Amino acid sequence: MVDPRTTIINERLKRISRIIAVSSGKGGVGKSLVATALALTLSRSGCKVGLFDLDFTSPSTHLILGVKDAQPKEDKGIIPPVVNSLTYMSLIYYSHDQAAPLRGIDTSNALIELLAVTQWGELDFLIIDMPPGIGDAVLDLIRLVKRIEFLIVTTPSLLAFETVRKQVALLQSLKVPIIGIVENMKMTNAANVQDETAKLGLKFLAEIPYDAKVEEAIGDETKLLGTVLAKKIKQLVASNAL
Amino acid sequence: MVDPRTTIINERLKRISRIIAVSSGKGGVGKSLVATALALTLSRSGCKVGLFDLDFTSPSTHLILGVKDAQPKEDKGIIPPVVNSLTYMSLIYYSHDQAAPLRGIDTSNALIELLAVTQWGELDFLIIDMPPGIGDAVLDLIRLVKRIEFLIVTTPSLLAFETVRKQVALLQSLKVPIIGIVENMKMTNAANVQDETAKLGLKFLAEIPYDAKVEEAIGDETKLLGTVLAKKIKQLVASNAL
Amino acid sequence: MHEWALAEAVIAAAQQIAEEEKLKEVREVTIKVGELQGVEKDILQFALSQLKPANFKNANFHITRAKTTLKCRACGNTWLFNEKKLGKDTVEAIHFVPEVAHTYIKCPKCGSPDFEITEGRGIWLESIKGVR
Amino acid sequence: MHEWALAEAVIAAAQQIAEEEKLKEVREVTIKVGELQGVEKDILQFALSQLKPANFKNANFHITRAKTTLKCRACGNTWLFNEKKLGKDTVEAIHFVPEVAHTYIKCPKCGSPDFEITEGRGIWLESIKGVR
Ligand SMILES: Nc1ncnc2c1ncn2[C@@H]1O[C@H](COP(=O)(O)OP(=O)(O)O)[C@@H](O)[C@H]1O
Ligand SMILES: Nc1ncnc2c1ncn2[C@@H]1O[C@H](COP(=O)(O)OP(=O)(O)O)[C@@H](O)[C@H]1O
Ligand SMILES: [Mg+2]
Ligand SMILES: [Mg+2]
Ligand SMILES: [Mg+2]
Ligand SMILES: [Mg+2]
Ligand code: NI
Ligand code: NI
Ligand SMILES: [Zn+2]
Ligand SMILES: [Zn+2]
Repeated sequence: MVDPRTTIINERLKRISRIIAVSSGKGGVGKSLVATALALTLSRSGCKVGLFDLDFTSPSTHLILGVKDAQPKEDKGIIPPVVNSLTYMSLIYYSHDQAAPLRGIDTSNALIELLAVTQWGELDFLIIDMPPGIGDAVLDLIRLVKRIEFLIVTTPSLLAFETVRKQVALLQSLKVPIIGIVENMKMTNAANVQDETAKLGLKFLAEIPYDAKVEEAIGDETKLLGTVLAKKIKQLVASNAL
Repeated sequence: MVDPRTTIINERLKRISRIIAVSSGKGGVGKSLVATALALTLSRSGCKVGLFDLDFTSPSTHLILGVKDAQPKEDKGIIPPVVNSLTYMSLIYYSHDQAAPLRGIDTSNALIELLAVTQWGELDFLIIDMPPGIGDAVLDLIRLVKRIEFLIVTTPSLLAFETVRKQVALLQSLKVPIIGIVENMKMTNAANVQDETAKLGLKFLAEIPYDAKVEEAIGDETKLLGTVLAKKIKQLVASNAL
Repeated sequence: MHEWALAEAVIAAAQQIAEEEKLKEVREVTIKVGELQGVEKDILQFALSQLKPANFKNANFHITRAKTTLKCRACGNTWLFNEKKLGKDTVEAIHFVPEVAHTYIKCPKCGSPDFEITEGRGIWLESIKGVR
Repeated sequence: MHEWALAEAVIAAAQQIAEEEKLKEVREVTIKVGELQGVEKDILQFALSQLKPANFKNANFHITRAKTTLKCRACGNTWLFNEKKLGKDTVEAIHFVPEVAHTYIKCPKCGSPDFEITEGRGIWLESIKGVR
């Protein structure tokens, strides 16, 4: 008995130039906001961009984008709708606003299913918003998506950085490319994370201050692109550090 | 072939008066800090308290407590060491400061193993620091620990509260007791979470302001107990709302 | 019609096995589709016939259907999935991602959504026959 | 010596099955211990003999050891666990919580810690015989 789905995944993704998982060992560091702002910014800069919400048990990007009643089309696979100029995929099309109490094995299966049947078409970037931690979703992307790259988000907190350190060790030992580290929700100008990032041999991509306007911007693309968070992401994109 | 471990779990926990999982659909809302402060406060108030870190892939409570080189004893099971007056259990005794890249099935197995062999002794409270989300750890506690109660942590953010709403729906549908909701890292005095908590038929337990001193207090019990966060938890304990 | 994407996966996997087993020509491919996902046999059969590569031109695709067995992790109860008890939208959602069953289906005995799909989830390649 | 706690679990589970199967007396309990966890057979045997409830007084405990097979999810490689390749502390950590194997062991072919413990993880109750 062979599961045929995994065989087709890299074929499905082959017309996508770069596949970036926005990830962190830690929850609540701003992965979803950074992933969404990054996707929108790349799209505004003229790229074709997809956004894939892989945080199945607590999806957030549909709230950040203010997705209303978009639904994929079925045609030789699943064709994700375009939402705010992004080719947007999320489990919420199927679980709606209800809880999806999935174990790791279910997360893994749902992820494989969506990678096997989603027709992304041609994209310059596919941005993947990851769940926290180094569990099934991270391990599956590493084993199944040949060209996966990680962009890691942390906060200045020791609690966040220590889990990021473990995640980096894991990725480096497997030679999985890490684009670099984004430090989010800075409130002071301590340089610890910057220093530690250098020690890990990684690029420090951006520091994003805590910005009270972020919360008001949830659900409103224009407001979101006006936040300091989005401006820092724009600088990152413009700097070609990606 | 029968896995004998699950049969003994409630026997192992029977001399514990109350078992409280500090949980949230969302990551980074302060579960670990609230769980640790709650455990320390209950202990200071004269109770015998255990703290069990169930966030196996990104454990934090050992950093918050500043655990150095405590190690369990082996005697008719595993006897957790007493750290800062808490009977303290964590996977870090075995994974040390290295990454534990566990899938859901591994998390589930490790959790069952530790519940089956840990000799907690007599406790008034066992506080469990949960990983984010509603995956294996939440589902296993619900099915295996008869007397489990949930204390739910959120932030004022819509992104946090919407996942909490889903978690509450799940727990309520299964008639799992929810002690109430703690709102952490408040920066304004909006009452949304309080209102929504009432609509869900739940007790609003505490609102904890954002407190820059929390970060400096990591690793130092005395400092931690001096934070506003700890003071709010003390009020909660004193109010008998638990 | 997303059956087409699944058919492509089946062909790709069968092709890979044919190469590993050094089959010059594939004659028979047996596929099991689980009731849970509700894959349409006719559509799948049609898609497979359209997608056949050269070394599959004489291949027959046998598609068998498997009942879906669900087993509750909370109480141990085992039961059969019955799509007639669900609304059309729910059946369609499960058709695309079988795991959302955990959102819509509860154990009939204890109400838990924490069940295992022990059999009949999605689509499986059961066997492949051919000549070297 | 945490084997004692595992022995208690075995007795509790065996007792539960005996009740379900209405056995008045249990005569034989077969237990499988996986190499990965490295449970000491003698200690387990001793603990079981000490913990026997009345209806187990004539029961024999057969303990068999199973090799541990690990299967890499990344590259498909299958290999046997060999504790001699690991340090004493690591073996002890895995003895308490076999899942920390993912911290210390990598697939010898591709280096991934993402493997399945397909056999020989911990302790299993294989069968129980008795009289009604
Ligand atoms: N730069 C920032 N300034 C202010 N709030 C932020 C910032 N980044 C994230 N947040 C807030 O922090 C919380 C966590 O962000 P989120 O993107 O959901 O993190 P994750 O996806 O890592 O869980 C949200 O409530 C969000 O509104
Ligand atoms: N009341 C608070 N004031 C300031 N910072 C806080 C507060 N509560 C938590 N934090 C910080 O927020 C981050 C997340 O807290 P943590 O307890 O690790 O959350 P979780 O366990 O939910 O992931 C940590 O960096 C912590 O220092
Ligand atoms: Mg997120
Ligand atoms: Mg935590
Ligand atoms: Mg159908
Ligand atoms: Mg040994
Ligand atoms: Ni279809
Ligand atoms: Ni032992
Ligand atoms: Zn049930
Ligand atoms: Zn391998």
